Amino acid sequence: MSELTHSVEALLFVASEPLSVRELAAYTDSSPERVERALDALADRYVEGRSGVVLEKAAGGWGFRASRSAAAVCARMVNRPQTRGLSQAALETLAIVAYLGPVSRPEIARIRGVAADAGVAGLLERGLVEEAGRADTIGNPVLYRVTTAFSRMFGLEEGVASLPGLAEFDLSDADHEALRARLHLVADQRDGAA
Amino acid sequence: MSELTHSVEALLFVASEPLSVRELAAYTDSSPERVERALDALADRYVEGRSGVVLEKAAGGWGFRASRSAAAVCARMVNRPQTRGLSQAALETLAIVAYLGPVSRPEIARIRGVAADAGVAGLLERGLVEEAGRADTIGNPVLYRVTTAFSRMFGLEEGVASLPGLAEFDLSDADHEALRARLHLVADQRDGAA
Amino acid sequence: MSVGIRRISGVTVSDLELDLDVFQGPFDLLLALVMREEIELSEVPIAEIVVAFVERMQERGEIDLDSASEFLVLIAALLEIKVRLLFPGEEDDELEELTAEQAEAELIERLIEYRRYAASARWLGDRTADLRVFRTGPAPLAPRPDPVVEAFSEDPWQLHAVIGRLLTPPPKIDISSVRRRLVPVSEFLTRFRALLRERRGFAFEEAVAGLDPISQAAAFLAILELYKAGEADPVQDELFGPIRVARGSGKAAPQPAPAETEPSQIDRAIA
Repeated sequence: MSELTHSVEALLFVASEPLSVRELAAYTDSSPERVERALDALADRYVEGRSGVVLEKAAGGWGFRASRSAAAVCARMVNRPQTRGLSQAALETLAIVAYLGPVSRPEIARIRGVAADAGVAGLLERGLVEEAGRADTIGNPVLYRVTTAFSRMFGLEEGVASLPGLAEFDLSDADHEALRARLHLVADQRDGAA
Repeated sequence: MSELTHSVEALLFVASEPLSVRELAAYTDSSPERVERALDALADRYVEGRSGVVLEKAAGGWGFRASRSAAAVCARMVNRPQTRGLSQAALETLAIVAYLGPVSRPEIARIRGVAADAGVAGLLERGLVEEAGRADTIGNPVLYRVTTAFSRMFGLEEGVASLPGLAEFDLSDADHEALRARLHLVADQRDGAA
Repeated sequence: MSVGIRRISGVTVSDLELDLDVFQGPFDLLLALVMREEIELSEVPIAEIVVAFVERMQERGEIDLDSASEFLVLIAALLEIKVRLLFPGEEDDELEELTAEQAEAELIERLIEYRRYAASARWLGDRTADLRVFRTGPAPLAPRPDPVVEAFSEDPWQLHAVIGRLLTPPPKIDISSVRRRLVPVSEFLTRFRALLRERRGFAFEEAVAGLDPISQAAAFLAILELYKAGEADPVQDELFGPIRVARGSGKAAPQPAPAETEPSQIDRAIA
């Protein structure tokens, strides 16, 4: 197989989306015609019955998928029960969004004392938080709140109103500003101590 | 090729992280020995020079990656070539997290003599380190460890266990002695001159 | 395995020539003398050493990252040791007093530890030449998982525990030591103004007798503030002699660097 064929093969393996002939031609610095020929060669190799991975033309372009014979096994892996619970980072982010939301990523990062946050993306993917407009502060960061799926997961019948109260911290359940102020204050103190 | 080989091929393609022999055996309902044989067959097919995609042992499991000849083209597409342009400072921080992780920013700062905030944030963004809970020490700093992507990126077959022992980086006895003597010597010389 | 340990001698750090009040010579020699207690570390102005190092790097017009990193490790260790010398007997075990031998051993240990990781970083750096590209997300045409969330699978008190910890300030030990260092200059401004209203002048040493060194420093800054504003006129006849503070003429003193010493800024600096 030609080097171009190898490059197209690798691109399609590494990409998270199907790639069009035009995109493949751009990445490999070659003509659409040559890319088409490379795709033909690959389609010959990656075909049902001969390989567990099959080259297919889909909506947005070309991509590999699991063969029909292997589909059931792959579905088993993808749908495996999520045994891993929430990580410490995810739980903290979730608690802040639940008690303080709607809240922005920069504010979550500031309260947690972590420079960059990976937590929100994971929680969005799991459907536990969702976007809730934008803040009026500099840069207009996106705000997040918890979802009904979150309430189901934690068994909160009235949503965030059913969260355990914060009375022992002298905070009333409704007073978000007092909670916000306290979280920021403690975050600053931790920053100084660590 | 056997149906098991096709299933293993498809699983490794669909998964977003390397899969261990044990995991592959569980998903395919077969013995580790048979999975090993299937992997051997695949490794023979997906090998440098013969394919644009290479099957490689990484981070304690098996995964596909772009072949060396196709890597540069693929790096163009991947929006963050994670190891490109890592500064010496970033590499030092990475080394400390790899060997000592889970480790906190204050601990990294103690070893390097400078604040670790920016360095760690950059590595988080590149997906080379991730959070790993909080320490029980004052201020409860967040702990960090290296990711699976780190092990794949640096070609570590068994993850951090494949790193060379720290002792290999120690100064030789002679260098050690020279360092110790360096402080004394200069003072002695001055005493001699005085 | 050869990992390319850097040469020990001839690094820029050891060549750094210093010209301080307490010491003239190479940085290495200063370290050695400090370790042998021939020079009081408490009298070594670490900021000036840093400035000297930065100036030298600028002169060379290039930044040698290796020696800059090593310098940072040494200076950080030196600072920490100096802090321990200045604040002996803190309740914290880690801050116990150091003997000269211990300080030296620790400094060397720090350098060795740092070099170990610097060398492993170079090992990692060499491996980045081999570009490994793979997919980290889901495959494009793969079956997608059903976004099922198990109902009642998590305990809401977990959230309470986590937010509770984020609401709990760090332990008191630190607050006490911070408070000791929080010496507002403004307090001394008020006190000295009151003194100067009652009397024509006072002796600085008497006014600050019994105070800890940091409070004395804050008091001295307050005197400088009053002098700048023309409210006080401090006189010192000889070096290290007593300072007599007289009531000022009311005319502001000439200011070489304006607005650099707002009282609030000084408060922050002292804190």
